Amino acid sequence: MIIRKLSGILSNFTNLSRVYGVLVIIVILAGMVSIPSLDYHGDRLYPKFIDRDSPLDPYDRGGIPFGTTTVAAEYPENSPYLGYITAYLTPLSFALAGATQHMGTTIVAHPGGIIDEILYATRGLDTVVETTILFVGFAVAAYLFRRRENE
Amino acid sequence: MFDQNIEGAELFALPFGDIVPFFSVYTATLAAFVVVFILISAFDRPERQLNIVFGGDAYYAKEIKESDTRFSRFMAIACGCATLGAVVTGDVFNFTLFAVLVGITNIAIVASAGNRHVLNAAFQYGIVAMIATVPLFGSAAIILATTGTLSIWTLAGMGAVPLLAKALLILGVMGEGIAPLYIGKAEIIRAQGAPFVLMIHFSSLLLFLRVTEIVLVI
Amino acid sequence: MKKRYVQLIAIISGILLIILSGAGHQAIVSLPVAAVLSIILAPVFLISVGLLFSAEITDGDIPFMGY
Amino acid sequence: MIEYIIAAMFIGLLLHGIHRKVIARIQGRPGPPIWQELLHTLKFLAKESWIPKTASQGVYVAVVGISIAIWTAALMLLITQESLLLLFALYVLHKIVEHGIGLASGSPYSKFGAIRSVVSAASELPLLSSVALIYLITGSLMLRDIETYQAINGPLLFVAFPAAIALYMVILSKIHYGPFSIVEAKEIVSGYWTEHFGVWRGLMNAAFGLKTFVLLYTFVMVFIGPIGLPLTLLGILILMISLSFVCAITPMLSPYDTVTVQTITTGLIAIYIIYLGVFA
Repeated sequence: MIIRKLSGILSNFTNLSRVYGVLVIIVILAGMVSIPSLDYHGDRLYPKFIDRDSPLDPYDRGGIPFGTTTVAAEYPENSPYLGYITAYLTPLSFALAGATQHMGTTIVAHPGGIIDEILYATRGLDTVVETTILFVGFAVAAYLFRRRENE
Repeated sequence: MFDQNIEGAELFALPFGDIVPFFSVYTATLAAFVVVFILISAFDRPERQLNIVFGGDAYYAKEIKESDTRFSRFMAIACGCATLGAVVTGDVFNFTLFAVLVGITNIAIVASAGNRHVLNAAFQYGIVAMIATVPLFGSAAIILATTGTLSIWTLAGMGAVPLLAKALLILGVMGEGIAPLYIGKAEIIRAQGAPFVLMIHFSSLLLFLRVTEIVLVI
Repeated sequence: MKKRYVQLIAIISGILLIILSGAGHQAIVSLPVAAVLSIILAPVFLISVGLLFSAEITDGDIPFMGY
Repeated sequence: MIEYIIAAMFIGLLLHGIHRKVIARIQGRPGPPIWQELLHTLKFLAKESWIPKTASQGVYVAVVGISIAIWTAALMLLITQESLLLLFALYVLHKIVEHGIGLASGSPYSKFGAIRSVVSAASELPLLSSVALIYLITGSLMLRDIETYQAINGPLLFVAFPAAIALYMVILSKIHYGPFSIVEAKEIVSGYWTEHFGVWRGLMNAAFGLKTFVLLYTFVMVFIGPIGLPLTLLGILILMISLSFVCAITPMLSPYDTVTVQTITTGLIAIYIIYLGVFA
């Protein structure tokens, strides 16, 4: 009987990832068909204006440090200080930006750089959760490693 | 702003930048349950599993090492907090992130189990949880591309989200442990430490409840 | 827990439940509020009443830790 | 409020008794009197109770309270006419209770029950598809809106027949001696609540009586409509007897067959929903 056969497959947990994989494939194949009917709404995504000549190339926001910088947000009324430090560079970064054309490629490595990205997109909590996921991953790995050592 | 005739009236919303956590009657109920279960896993001591020696009438109680309990307890609380986040968040991408966090902490809770069978099941479940990130984030990406926003508040009642994104979202949460893939979870649950192991099942059920609400609302 | 405490909890939660019920019907307290409060109080009341029932056998600590 | 809770528990336990009686009569046995479950509950309340030493005390006690709270909340939901989705959530949370009860004591017997309860988690899926279909048809999940809809358009039973079947299956999987009730199966002693005795057992019995009443009441309310309390109670009784018939004449499925049958049902209804949503 087909029910018996199906439950035979479902009851073995080594088939688990295979069953799930098949489900994902079915949905994605069925979804492929519907892709032409989806239309792209780029107008409401967070916009970026890239100035190719700036030393901060992909990351140049323009604007005044601790002043106004135009930053798009879903709910601007929730973030009155939006863009407040978006244009801020640490003194070191500022010096580097004056000296080289390639500051933009390293900016995330500087204090202010990564925070700048977070604040620019105004999605602070997301970044916190992402970091937490990494942290938990490390914690599990460390625990497993030390557990092996103890045995 | 948020008054859908699906989950009851909105009670409270926290204006937190672009991510607006909100409580409707529905999510507030779920959040209350999460808090209760976090408290249980934080303060309760684990049970002592009894094993029966087959072929005789002897039985013995397993002892749990204090160090193992500590890690499991920490991960159970983390799992509870992740669940709380997933339940109250008002943003699809944020929800998917919390779902992934729940998946990882679920495996971590049983990482201290000494039973090979349990660890095997946890491994299989881990693989599924890993694959599940593809449909989860894929769905968030499709929602952002087709509607230009991720906020459930804005999306609520618009009906602008394509079916594909909804299907992928459900599938992604299914990968974090929903039927008919429960077999992996059923084996995991043989591990000991009732308050912590309970959290594994609890978190994935709550994720499922929350994703149902999201799919119906957006 | 001593028997007196259980008795006290049972009586207090019971009285509160009855007051809530009355207030809910008289529309002094709105229906949802009364409902939420009685959801919280009902298990407390029922468990303490149940323990009192069984306390006939074991006076002293109820429930005591067994085997 | 408290009067509703007590009355609902009473009726629920009476329904359990009727259930046992009907099954016994179909199988040609005299069966217990219909107030047997009530007596059971009272008997358990008057028994000596304690917490086993190996148990995880917090979980052991908390699940009893939570099970009462969950089904009280479900009853309050029906009284305040709130969302059907919330009822679905409470039903799903009941799974945690089953699970916690099984795990708390550390006994291998109740653990078997708990593991089966995890395996049978697929029993929530038909309810989900049922809720989704109702939403698609009525455009609202608030019980008051559903009642208004039915007052205008007649009972949902005919319009949303697959949803009714799904909910019927859900109730069937929660009722004792049914084809899907693998969790309470007797070959694993008393299933997940083997280790809960005395007061705990009595209170859980009462909570489960409440559960039966709420589920049946929801079925009548959602699919037949507002017909007044006496007729609703009659509807519940008829529904209970029909369930007992099904339980009496069907064998119990093996755990994984249960999962497969429930998943297939959900899949079929999901296809029907997609068909309704996309093409109709």
